[in-house]
Amino acid sequence: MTEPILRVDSLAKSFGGVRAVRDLSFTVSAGEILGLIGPNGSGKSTTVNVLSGVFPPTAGSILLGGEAIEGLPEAQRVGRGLSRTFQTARVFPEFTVRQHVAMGCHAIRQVNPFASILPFGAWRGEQAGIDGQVDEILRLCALHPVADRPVASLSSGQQRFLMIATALAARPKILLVDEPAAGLVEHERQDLAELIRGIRQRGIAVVIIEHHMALIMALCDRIVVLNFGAKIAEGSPAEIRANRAVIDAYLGEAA
Amino acid sequence: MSKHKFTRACAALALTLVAGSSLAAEKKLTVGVADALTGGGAVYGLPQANAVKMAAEEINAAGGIKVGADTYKIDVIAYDDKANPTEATNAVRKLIDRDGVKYILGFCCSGSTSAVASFIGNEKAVMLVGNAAERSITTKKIPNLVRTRPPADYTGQAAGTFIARKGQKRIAVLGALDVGFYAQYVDSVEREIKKAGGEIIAREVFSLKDRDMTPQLTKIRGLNPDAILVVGYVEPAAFVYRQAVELGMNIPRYGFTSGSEEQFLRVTTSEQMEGVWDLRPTELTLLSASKNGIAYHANYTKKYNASPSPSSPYAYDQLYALKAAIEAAGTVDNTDAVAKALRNLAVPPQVVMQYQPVDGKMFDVNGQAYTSNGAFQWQKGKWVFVEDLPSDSKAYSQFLSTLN
Amino acid sequence: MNRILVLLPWLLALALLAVLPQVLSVKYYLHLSILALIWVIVAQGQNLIQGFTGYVSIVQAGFMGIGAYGSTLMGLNFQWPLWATMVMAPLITALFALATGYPSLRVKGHYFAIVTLAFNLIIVIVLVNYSELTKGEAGISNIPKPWGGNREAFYYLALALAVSLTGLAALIARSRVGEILLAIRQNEDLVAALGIAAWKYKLFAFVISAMYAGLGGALYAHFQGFINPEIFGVAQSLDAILAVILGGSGTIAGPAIGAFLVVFLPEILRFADSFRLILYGLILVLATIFMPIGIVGIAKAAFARLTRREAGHGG
Amino acid sequence: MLAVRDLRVSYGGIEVVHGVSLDVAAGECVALIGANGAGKSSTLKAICGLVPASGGAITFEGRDITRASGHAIVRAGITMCPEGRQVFPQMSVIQNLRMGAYTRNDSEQEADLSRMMDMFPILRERQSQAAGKLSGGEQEMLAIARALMARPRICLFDEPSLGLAPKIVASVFETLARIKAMGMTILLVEQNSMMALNLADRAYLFEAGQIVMEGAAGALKNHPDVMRAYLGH
Amino acid sequence: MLIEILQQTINGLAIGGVYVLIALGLTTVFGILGIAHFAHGSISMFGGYLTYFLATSQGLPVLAAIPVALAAGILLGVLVEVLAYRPVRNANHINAFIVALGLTMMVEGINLQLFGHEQVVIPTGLSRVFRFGGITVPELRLYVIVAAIVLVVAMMIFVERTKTGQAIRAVAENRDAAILMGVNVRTIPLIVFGMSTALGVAAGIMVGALFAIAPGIGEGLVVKGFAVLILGGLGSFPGAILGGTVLGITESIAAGFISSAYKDVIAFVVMILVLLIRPQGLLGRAP
Repeated sequence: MTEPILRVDSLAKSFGGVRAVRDLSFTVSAGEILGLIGPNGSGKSTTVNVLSGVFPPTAGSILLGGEAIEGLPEAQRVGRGLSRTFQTARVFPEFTVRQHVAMGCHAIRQVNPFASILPFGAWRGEQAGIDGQVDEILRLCALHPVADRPVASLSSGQQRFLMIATALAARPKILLVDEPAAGLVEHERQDLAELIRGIRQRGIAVVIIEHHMALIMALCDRIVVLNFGAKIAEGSPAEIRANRAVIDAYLGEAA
Repeated sequence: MSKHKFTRACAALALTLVAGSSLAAEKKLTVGVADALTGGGAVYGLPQANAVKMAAEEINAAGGIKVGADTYKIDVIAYDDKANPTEATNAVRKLIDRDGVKYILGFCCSGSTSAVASFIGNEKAVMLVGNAAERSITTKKIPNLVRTRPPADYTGQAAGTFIARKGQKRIAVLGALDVGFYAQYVDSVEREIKKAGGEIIAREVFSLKDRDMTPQLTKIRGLNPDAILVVGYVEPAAFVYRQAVELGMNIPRYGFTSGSEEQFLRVTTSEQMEGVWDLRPTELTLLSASKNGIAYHANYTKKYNASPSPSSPYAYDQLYALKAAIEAAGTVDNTDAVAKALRNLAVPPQVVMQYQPVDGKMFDVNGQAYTSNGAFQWQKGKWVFVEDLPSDSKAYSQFLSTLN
Repeated sequence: MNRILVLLPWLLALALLAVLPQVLSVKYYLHLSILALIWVIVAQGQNLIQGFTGYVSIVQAGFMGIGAYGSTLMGLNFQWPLWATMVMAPLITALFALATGYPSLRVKGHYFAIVTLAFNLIIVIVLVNYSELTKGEAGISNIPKPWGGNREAFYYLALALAVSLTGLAALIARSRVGEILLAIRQNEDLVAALGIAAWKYKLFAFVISAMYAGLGGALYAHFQGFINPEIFGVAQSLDAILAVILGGSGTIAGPAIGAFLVVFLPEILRFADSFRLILYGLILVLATIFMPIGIVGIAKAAFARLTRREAGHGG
Repeated sequence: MLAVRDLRVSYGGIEVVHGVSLDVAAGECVALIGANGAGKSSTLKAICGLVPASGGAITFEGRDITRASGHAIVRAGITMCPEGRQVFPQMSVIQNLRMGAYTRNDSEQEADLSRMMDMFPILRERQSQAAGKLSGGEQEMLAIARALMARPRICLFDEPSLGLAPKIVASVFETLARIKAMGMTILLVEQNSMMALNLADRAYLFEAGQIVMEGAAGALKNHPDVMRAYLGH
Repeated sequence: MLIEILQQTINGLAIGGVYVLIALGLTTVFGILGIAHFAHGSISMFGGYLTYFLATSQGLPVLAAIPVALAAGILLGVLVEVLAYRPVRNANHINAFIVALGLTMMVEGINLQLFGHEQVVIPTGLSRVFRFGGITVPELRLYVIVAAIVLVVAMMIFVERTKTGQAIRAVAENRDAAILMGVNVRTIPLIVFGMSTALGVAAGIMVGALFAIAPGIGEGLVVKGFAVLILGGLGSFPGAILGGTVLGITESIAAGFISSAYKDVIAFVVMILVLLIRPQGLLGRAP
C-alpha cells in the first residue's frame, strides 16, 4: 500500500444553511476496503454523492490517483476510475442482464459510440471484446445463470448484485458501494461479502457504507465513522468497536 | 352511301339532338367554396360560404347560367380550410383533383388564400377571392384569380388623407401590425400624414388573442399624442377603445376595424365609443347601402336567422361576377376564356358592394376590384356614415401594377 | 427465416408505396400521400427524442419552420440552387436545436415539455414579427418547386427520403447510441453514474430529431410553394407527438404509420363537419386509454400471440 | 382476531405469495421472518389493502376485508407503520401526527397527541419542524407515533429497523416492547430475525412466498435450520 | 416615468391574478396526481361561457349565474378525472399528457358547438374608474384583484386548516402513507379536480368579465399557467402565487417599455432564464 488511490482532504458540503459534511479527510489505498459508518443523516450518502460528482463540494479537494477530480462532472470521474452504486436499486428494467452490464463498459470504450450508427465498421469487432469482459463480470457476480433474463424479472437481491456488476464493467480503480446489504438476508450477505473480497483481490479499492455491523466488521480493513457530517473516529474494526465516541453516537451498548 | 345507311345516320343525328337538348335542360355547374367554416376565421368564412349558397339559389331560381343553348344550374360544394394554409391547399386540391371543380370562391383569410394563390396559376381553374385583404394576392398578376375586396392600403391612403385634413400631427398607432395588410394600411396612412407635416410617433402591437391593451396604451399615454389610430380585428380592437377611456385618454380615436355595433357593444358602452371614427371600405352598412344591399340583408337574415357579416357580400358578388363572365365567355369548360372575361367585366347590376370600376371594368388588369371607402363615426350607439373618403381606384390600380 | 418474416411487412409496404402513384386515379390522394411522407420524416425525428429518449418535445413544428424558412430564404436572398438550400436546411435547424437544446435539456419531464413548447411559440412570434426577413404573417409564396411542380416526381423524392431516414432511425436505434438513449429513458441518473455523459446523447437525439424536422419543413416549403408562420405552430407539433403515440412510440414502423394517420384522419373525419374537433379529441383520448402501445404495439402483441399459439400446436 | 387464509398476491401476473395462512390473536405479538422477497411485506400490504389479494381470504374480527379498500381497512382498526418510515416530509411533525388520527372523529385526539409527545419527547421538541428534516431514527419514532394516533386494534410494522443505525435499532425495539406491554396487538415483519424473535410471542418463517415453519418465538429461535439460515450462527 | 411604472404594475396585477388562479389549479392537479392538465384552460373557459349564457340568454343576475357555473365546472372537472385521467393513472406520464391534449380539443370543440365562435363578454355593468393622481384603476379590475386574493387565501386556509385539505397534502407527499392513514385516495382526486376546476372557472369568469372569452383564449392561458408553474416551481402553492404575479407584471412592463410585439417572447425568456439559474423554479424545492 503505497500512494493512496483516493485522497479526500478537508471536504465540506452545505445545502442552504445545513452543513451536511464538514472538514472530512481520509484516504483509501489500492486493494483496501474502507467502511464508512455513522447514524442516519450523518453525511455518509452526501459524501458518496460529492465523491461521485452528483453535487459539487462546497470546499475541499478530492484526489483520485494524484489528480484533482472535484471539478469534474460525474461521468468523467467514472472514466478516471471511480464508480459507485446506489442505496436503492437503480436499474434499467427493460434491458437484459447482459445488456445492462455492457452499459457499464461505455465509460472506458475506446471507440466513439457515434461510430456505431454506421451499418459497418469498428464496433462489431469491439463488441466481441466487450462480450468477453461482460461474461467475466457476470461470473464474478454469480449472475451468469440469469444473463439473458430481463432485469425487471430479477429479485431485489439480484438487482443489487447487478448494480455492482454494472459498476465493475467500467473497470474502476475504486468502487463506492452505498448500503449494498440493505434488504439482503444472511446467505445473500455472505455472497456479498465474498464478492467484495473478490473485487479487492483484483486490486480495486472499495468504500462501503453499511449499517449491518457484522458485515462491516468482518469485511473492512479500516473504518471511518461520521456523526453530524464530521469524522469522529477512524481505525481498525477492533479499534472502532471499542471507541467510546462511536459507541455513544452510533453503536450503542448492545454492540 | 346506301339509303339504309342514310336513314341510320339521320336517326343517329336526331337522337343526338334530342339527347343534347334534353341534357341541356339538366346541366349542372359545380362551384367550390374553400373557406374557414370552423375555428377563429369562421367569423368571416362562414357568412361568405352562406352568401355564395344564397346567391346560387337566387341564380338557379332566376333560370341559372345561360351558355349558348345550355342552361346551367349551380351546385355548391363547401370545404372547411380552417383559415389554415395547409388545410386550404388540401381543400382546393380536393375540389380540383377529386371533384373536378373549375370555379372556386370564398377565401376570407389571407394566409390560406395566399397558399392557394401560389399554385392556382398552374391549374385549369378560376379563383375568386373575397374578404382576404393581403395586398400581395393581386400583385402577382395571376391571370385566373380575381378579388372583390380591395387591398387594405387602398383604404389606408384615403384614411390618411382624411386624418391629415383633421389637423392632428402626432398620431400613435396601436394595431395588429403583425398582420401584413394592417401594417400596409398604416404605411399608407403614414405617407399621407407626412405629406401634411405630421408623423406617426408610436407603432404598438397587439395580437389576435390579446385583450389587455393597457400596457401599450399606458405607454402611448406617456407620449401625449394628438390622436390614436387603431387597426385590427374588431375583437381585440374594441378593448383598445374601452381601455383608452378607462386610462383617461381624451383624444380623437380613428380606426380600421369594420366591426358592427353589436360587436362593439359587447365590449364597450356606447359612451365609451362616442366619437370614434372608422375609416374603411363602404361595406354592408344599412345606412350607406344600396337597394341591393338592403335586399341582401333582408334575404340573408331571413334565410340564416342571423345578420350577415359586413364583409360577406364580397363572396355573394363573386358568384354574380362569375355568372356574368361565363355567360360572356360562352363556355363553362374553357377556364382561360372565363378568366379573361372576368377581367373585361362591367360591374353586374346584382352586386351588393359599391364598386368603383377602373376603365369601366369591375376588375382591373391585376384582377382587383375596388369599392368606395367611407368615414363612419360612432354617434349615440350607432355607426353613422359621415362622408365618402376620397378614393382614386384608377391611381391605386396603377400603383398596384407596379408591385410584384 | 425469422429475419425474412420481420422484413416482409416492410418490403410489402415499400412495394405498395412504390406503385401507389401509378394506381391512384384521384391525384388528390397523391397530394395527401406526399404530405404524409413528409410527416413520416418529421415523426421519425420526433420519435428519436420522444420514443427512444423519453423526452416529450413540443417544438417539432417550430423546427420544421426553421428548415422551411431557412431553405426558402437562402434561395430567395442568396439565389442558391434549390438542392443546395434543401441540404442546408437541416444544418441550419441543427444550429438552432443546439442553441435551444442546451437550456431545454437541463430540465426533465414536464419542465422540458413546457420549455420546448415555449420555444415553439417564440419561433412563431419571431417569424410573424420579423417581417423584414420573413414577410410576416402574409407568408412567402412562389417558392420554387423541383421538376416544375411535377407531383409524381416529388412523391418519389419524398418516398426516397422518408425511407432512407427511417432506415437511419433504425440504425441509430440499433447502435450503442440508441442503447444509451433507451437507458436514459429508463433511468437517467444511473446513466450518469455509469460514466456516460448523458447530456451528449440527449443533445444528439434532440439535434438529429430537429434535423429531421428541418428537412421535413424544407420539403414542405418546396412542395407547397407557400409558407407562413401559422403552419409551424404548436398545433402541428402536437400532431407530431400524436403520430408517434398513435403509431407506436419507440418503434420504427410506428411513426411512419402514425404520420399517415395524422394526415388522413382529418380527411376521413370531414363528414363530422363542425363536430370534427370534438371527434378528433375523442379518438385521441380513447386511443391513449385503450391502445397506449400504439398500432404497432398492438400488432406486435397480436403477432406474438399468434406465433405462440402455433408453436404450442407444434409442440 | 386477524385470520389470513390461503392468501395469494401477484404483481403483473407474477405470483409472489402462494397461499399463506396465518392468525393473530388479540394482545398477541406475531413476527413474520424470512429472506428478502419471501413474501412477508407483500402479505402485510395485502392485509392493509395497499395491494389487492389475487386469492384467499382475510378476515378481521369476523369481518371479511379481503376486497376492502385501504381506507376502509384503516377504519376497521388495522394500521400499518410502513417500511422506510414514509412520513409526510413537507408537513410538520404535529401535522403528521394529526394525519394519523384522520379516521377519528372523537374529542380525545388532542389528548392522544400530547400522550404521544410524552411517549416520544423528541417529537415534542421538534413538533413544528418539517418531518423530512428529522433524522432517520426520529422519523421512525414519528411513524410509530403516527400509527398509534389512529387508536388501532392491531398495528402492523413493516421492517421498522431497515436502514437504521444499530443504536437506533435497539431503541426502536425498546419502543415496540413498550407498545406490546401496553397490550397492543402487533404483527411485525422484520429482517433482523434475532430481535424480532426476542420480541414476539409467535412467529412464522417465510420462504419463497410460503410459510415453511411456525411456532412459538422461543422454539423457532432455537431451531437449528433457523439459526443457520437466518440468525447467522 | 414613476407613474408609468406604477400604472404598468397595476395593469399587470389583474392579468397576474388570473394567472395565479389558473396556475394554482394546475399546480394542485400536478402536485397530487402528476398530471399536466392541459385541458384546464378550455374547461375554465367553459365555465366563463356558461356564466355568460346564464346571465344573458337566461336572464340570471351575474352574481347568481356564477355559483351555477362553478357547480357545472366542478362537475365537468370531476367527470374528466373519472372518465379520462383515471384510466391512464398507472401508465407513463406521457399518456396522461396526450389524454390532456385530446381533452383540450374536445372541450374547445364543445365550447364552439355550444357557444359559437364570436367572442363574448360577461356583462357586469361595472364601468366606473378610480383615479389616484395620474394612476387610473377601473373598478372591475380592482374587484378582480380583490376576488383573486380572497380565493387564494380561502384555498390556503382550506388546505392548511381543514382535515380534507391536510389529506390532500398528504396524498401529494406520499400516496401510500396517506392510504395507511385511512385517506380514501379514490375520492381525493375528485376533490382536487373539483377544487382546481372551481379556481379555473373563477379565472374564466374573471377573464370573461374583464376581457373576453373566445376560441383559443383558454389554450393561451393554460400555456401561461404552465409558465407560471415553471417560474414558481412545479407543485408549489407559494410558487404559483409569486410566479403568476411576476409573470403578469413582467408582461405589462415588457409591453410598455421594451416591445409590445415581443412581450410573450420576453415572458418566456424570463421563464427560461429562471430555469437555467434555478432549475427547480423560484420557490420550488431542491431535488
